[in-house]
Amino acid sequence: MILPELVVLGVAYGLLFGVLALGLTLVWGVMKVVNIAHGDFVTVGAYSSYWLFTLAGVHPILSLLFTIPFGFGLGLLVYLGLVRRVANAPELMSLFLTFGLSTLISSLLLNLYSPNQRGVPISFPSINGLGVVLPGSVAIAAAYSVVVAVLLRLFLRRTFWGKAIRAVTEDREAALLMGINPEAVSLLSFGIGVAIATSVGSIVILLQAVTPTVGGDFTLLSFVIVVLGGLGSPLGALIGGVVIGVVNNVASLYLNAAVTPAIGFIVLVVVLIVRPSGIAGLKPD
Amino acid sequence: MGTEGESYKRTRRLDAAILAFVVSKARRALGRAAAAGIVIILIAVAVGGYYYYQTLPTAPTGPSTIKVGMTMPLSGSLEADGVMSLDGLKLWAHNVNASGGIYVSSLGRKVPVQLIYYDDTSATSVVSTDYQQLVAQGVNFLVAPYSSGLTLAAAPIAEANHLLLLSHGGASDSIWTKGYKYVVGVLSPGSKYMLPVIDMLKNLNSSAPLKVAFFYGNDAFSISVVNGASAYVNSTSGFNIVYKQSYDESATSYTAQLSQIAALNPDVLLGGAHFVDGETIMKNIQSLGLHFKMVALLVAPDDPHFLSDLGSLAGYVVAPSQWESSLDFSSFTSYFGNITSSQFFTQFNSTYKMPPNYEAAEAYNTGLVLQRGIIDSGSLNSTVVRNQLSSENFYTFYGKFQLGPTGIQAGHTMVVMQWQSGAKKVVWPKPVATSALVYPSP
Amino acid sequence: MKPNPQRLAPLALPVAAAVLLYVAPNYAAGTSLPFIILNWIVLAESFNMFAGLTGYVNFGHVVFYGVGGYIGGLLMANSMASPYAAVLAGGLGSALLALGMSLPTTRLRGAYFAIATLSINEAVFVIFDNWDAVGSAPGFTIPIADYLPLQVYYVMAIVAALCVATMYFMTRSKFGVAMQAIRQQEKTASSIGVNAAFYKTVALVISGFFAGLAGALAIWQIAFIDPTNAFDVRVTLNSISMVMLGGLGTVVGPIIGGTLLYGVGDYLDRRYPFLHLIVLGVVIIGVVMAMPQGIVGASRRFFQARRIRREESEGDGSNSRDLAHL
Amino acid sequence: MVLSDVNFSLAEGEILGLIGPNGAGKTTLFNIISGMLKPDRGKVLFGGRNITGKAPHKISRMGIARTFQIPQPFPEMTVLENVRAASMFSHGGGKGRLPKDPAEICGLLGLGGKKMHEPARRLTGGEKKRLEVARALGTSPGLLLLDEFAAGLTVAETKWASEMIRKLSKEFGLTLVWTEHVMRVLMRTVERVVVLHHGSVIAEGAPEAVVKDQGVLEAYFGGSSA
Repeated sequence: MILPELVVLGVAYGLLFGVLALGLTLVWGVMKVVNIAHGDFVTVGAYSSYWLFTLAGVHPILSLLFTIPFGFGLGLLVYLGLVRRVANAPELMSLFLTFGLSTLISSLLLNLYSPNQRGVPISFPSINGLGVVLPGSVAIAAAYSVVVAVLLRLFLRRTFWGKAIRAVTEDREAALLMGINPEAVSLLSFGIGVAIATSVGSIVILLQAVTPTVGGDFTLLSFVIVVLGGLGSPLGALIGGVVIGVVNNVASLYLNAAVTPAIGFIVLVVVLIVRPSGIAGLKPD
Repeated sequence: MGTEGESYKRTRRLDAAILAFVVSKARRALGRAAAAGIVIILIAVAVGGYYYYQTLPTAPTGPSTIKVGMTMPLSGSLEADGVMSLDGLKLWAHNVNASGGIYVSSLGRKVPVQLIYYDDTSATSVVSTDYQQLVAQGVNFLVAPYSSGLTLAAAPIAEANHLLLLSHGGASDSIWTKGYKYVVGVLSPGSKYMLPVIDMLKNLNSSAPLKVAFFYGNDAFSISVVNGASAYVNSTSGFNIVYKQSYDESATSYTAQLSQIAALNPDVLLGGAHFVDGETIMKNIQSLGLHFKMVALLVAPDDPHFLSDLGSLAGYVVAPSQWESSLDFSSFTSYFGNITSSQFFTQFNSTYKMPPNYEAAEAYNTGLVLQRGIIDSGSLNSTVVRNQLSSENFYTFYGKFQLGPTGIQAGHTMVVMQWQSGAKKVVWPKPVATSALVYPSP
Repeated sequence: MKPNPQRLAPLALPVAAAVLLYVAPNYAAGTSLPFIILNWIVLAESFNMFAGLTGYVNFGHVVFYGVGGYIGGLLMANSMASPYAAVLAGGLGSALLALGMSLPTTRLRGAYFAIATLSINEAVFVIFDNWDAVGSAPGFTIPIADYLPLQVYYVMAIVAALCVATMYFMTRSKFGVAMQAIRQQEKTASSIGVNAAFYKTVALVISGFFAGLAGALAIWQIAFIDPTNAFDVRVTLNSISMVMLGGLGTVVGPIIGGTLLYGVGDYLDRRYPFLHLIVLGVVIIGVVMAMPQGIVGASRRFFQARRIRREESEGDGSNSRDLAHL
Repeated sequence: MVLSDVNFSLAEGEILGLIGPNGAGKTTLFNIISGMLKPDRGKVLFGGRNITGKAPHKISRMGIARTFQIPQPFPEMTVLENVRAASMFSHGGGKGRLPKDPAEICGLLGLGGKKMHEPARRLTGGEKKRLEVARALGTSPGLLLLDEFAAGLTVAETKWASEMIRKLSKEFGLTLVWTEHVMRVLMRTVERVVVLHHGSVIAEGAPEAVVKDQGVLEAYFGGSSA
């Protein structure tokens, strides 16, 4: 039974990249910053977990306890030092800045850690059920994604700052009138965005090896997912991730594996033509 | 609402007004553009002047160094390979210069080697620009960048300027089908990579035909490897190709395709492309709980990191290899170079704090080939050295060197290695094997 | 007479021509460095024609470069046309592609447009990567007989001059006013009779034409093409950086940005082959922090502020409001 | 916003007041007339021609100009450039009695002199409102749609606005439709009023008659319909 297996795999991978895209869409929604360096923060997280494992024997899942606060702190610093200057500036400006940041991060990693690929020799038993085999590491990735998504939803719905983030996403000026400090909201959401990226890095190192330049692929993937789901919509990002994951996996049944990556992009272009604001764009979550 | 005539006149008047507006704007803007133009010209002159002084002849009598020019992908998608190759060449230059340089008989003295290298960022447009500049800087010889695509971008410049271009990391056979005379291959071409693996399988003498699945990267190198291999498989009996597809190397997982392949129940999985994809394939195979009697991948298993990244997952994976540190050719006649495989391994490891892979050995060997050509021809002229190389036939620590008519490497042969209990073992061909093949893998 | 750089205006064109025609090919280490700088100027200027004027980020700019390169390259490789005709065909092919691309995409706003064009880039890459008739992933080469660096350089210089001139007339005409209006307030623009979709399409087509010429010329020079290089997203990102460094929407911005970014990058690569990208990253971040308007914008502000200060000191206090703003 | 059963006509040179509480559909109606929204049903006729669903730029060229409730000038252009841009693209279907010179139009709206060369983004709220009108006039329209022109203006400015509107109609023969949420100024200026509520016309007639209409009062001050 290949088809159900591919669908399950697609959903699992899609959830992880959906969560990654969640971090991007949060930043995008709040401050309209197009963060090209988003994927490079994944690389930073993956390298952190790699070194924690190699030098101190810390299991990558345990290293989440480090990469999450580390990413959050890094995000705050990057926001205060750099991104603050381009928040709400024209898109090209933030694009330019974060491209510079991306170049800086990947070339720093390259010079610090050499261009060699890094991976951790950890494996998990796979899960069998209903005739479907799900690799253990992929199951962990999916479980982690669900936890993050649920926590984030609770945060956005239940807490003051979460509500503030939603308010700023929907209408910055109205939020200002309501006494919300958009600057603080931007700071917070950038911190969360980067923390999500670095923590996804800790999971990614379980699935594959990384190199200093692998971040670009993650950025591209998150972009597509975010737009597919609709800008600034967390639920849309998850849906978009799952759609891309399933489409890519199922398409590989019928098409040459080298062609399948294009399917996601073609789906996106078609969706945009039919519905210019994405799948979930019309009902901001 | 206005007649046609009126509106026409109005349009005319408006157009005149626009024209006047445009002209007045243009005059002012021209002034501004001129000021900016002058700034640009100053920059251009400064850049021009800089290069003019760079290209001024430095010494009037004979070259003080042998200039070997190259670019390497030190950033971008091929950076890992580029750095490895550059390190190999740097080690060669270091060793040559430690002994005073290369003896050039036409000059009657030893001349030290100077490597001139730039980062081509894995982009052909930069390769093209940089090689032209290397030519303008008066290099004596050129070394190609890593990878077939980048080598193909450097080739026309070498050809047009009659400079020797030594290819150490461009394996695609297509490099030697274009009629370039100055492009010389040091490594075995792609079409020959998998042939010893297939010979080895044939030697197993299995009763039923072996079912083979090809799953490989969609790039010039991997395609030429698999095309060469599948043609060879088709020309011999005892094999049955059940699957043949290429994949996108930037994919984050191959679980979908691997599940499909496993459903076809092949004995042997052949393919791969580079580092990260090769490791991902192994991780996916393990996590899906799949088992093949043999997995043979390109490039990735040969890298020492393969073991540290994958641990026990690396077990019994097979790879074709250009070179292994256990190979010893020092007893072969016409052996060249003051270094053996194990010496190279030790020296590289202590210099760069990491073990060399075959890319580093290829690059070091490229230096040796150039050295041999210069010594035997006694000249620093690229054309003379190129002609000399066509008649050479010798061994180095890397293996045999002998050129085919187009400049393709015909003497060197691949070996097959297998990870056994955390160590790389050469398992084929039998005369150089350090261990027997474990098949089927447990 | 006060020294006034504007009085030197009539000299600028002949001097620039002399630099391009004589000085560069003879002294700047062959033709390759000036060639590639001109190539980047055309890529950046053509990006600027659309993005700088309309405010829409075409994230798939490299598609025009790559498709132009493929069309030109295929014609040259199969000796179906003279290289000059092949280059022109590359430009026209990309212009046609731009026309096709504009139909679905000009309806999209802001980031949606950017990502849709990025997706088109990826899709086109995969198509060429698997299309055997055009060489698929390994690409193809152009016969050595067509390898004529000096000719390519001169054609490149002419194309660059045409491209800058086109941008000049695009900004200094009714067309430029329409583009400004669309960029600043698209809804208002249509309310005063500006056909936004038409102008955006025309701008994209012209942008595609020049980027296609640049691609075909690059392939003529490199003599080899494969999908990885032809549709490299870094080409788009570099074009954006050059435009932003020089000044978005300005005519001379891409000239300055292209020359500086590639020139300085090349110099750094020569000196520090392992560190040049770190420096590039720092430079980009520094530019955004210090000169968000780019070099042209920053110098404009500088001169404006100086002029106002001079007028102030001459007793004309009427501009005090402007000064307060600056 | 939903509009239904909105039916009224305009005479040349007339000033029509379009009133109604917030959300009555005034701006939606303007968006439909100016082509920014396409109606599901119904027709917009202009000078006997059906202009329903035409693109905004085409409608502008036929001689219908509009202002926006929240001023949306081209922020980086000067006042004069804003008006000049308008005069470049629409050759207007108007009577031709309006001044053609952009500078003169600026003067007419009290944006002459030094003000003319100031970037639009630096104008005050009231000045931006006037620029809206100036830009609309730049297209030489026959019909001008004024969206909440007086909202947010000072008392003196409001008075000036009222005179301005009358002048546009009497002196230049412009036809005007003016919406306003606050009725007072409008009632003093216009000749005829249409009252919109929940997307329908609930009253139509001379200002004096309409103010006394029970339905209108209920719509504004709440009542049985609320």
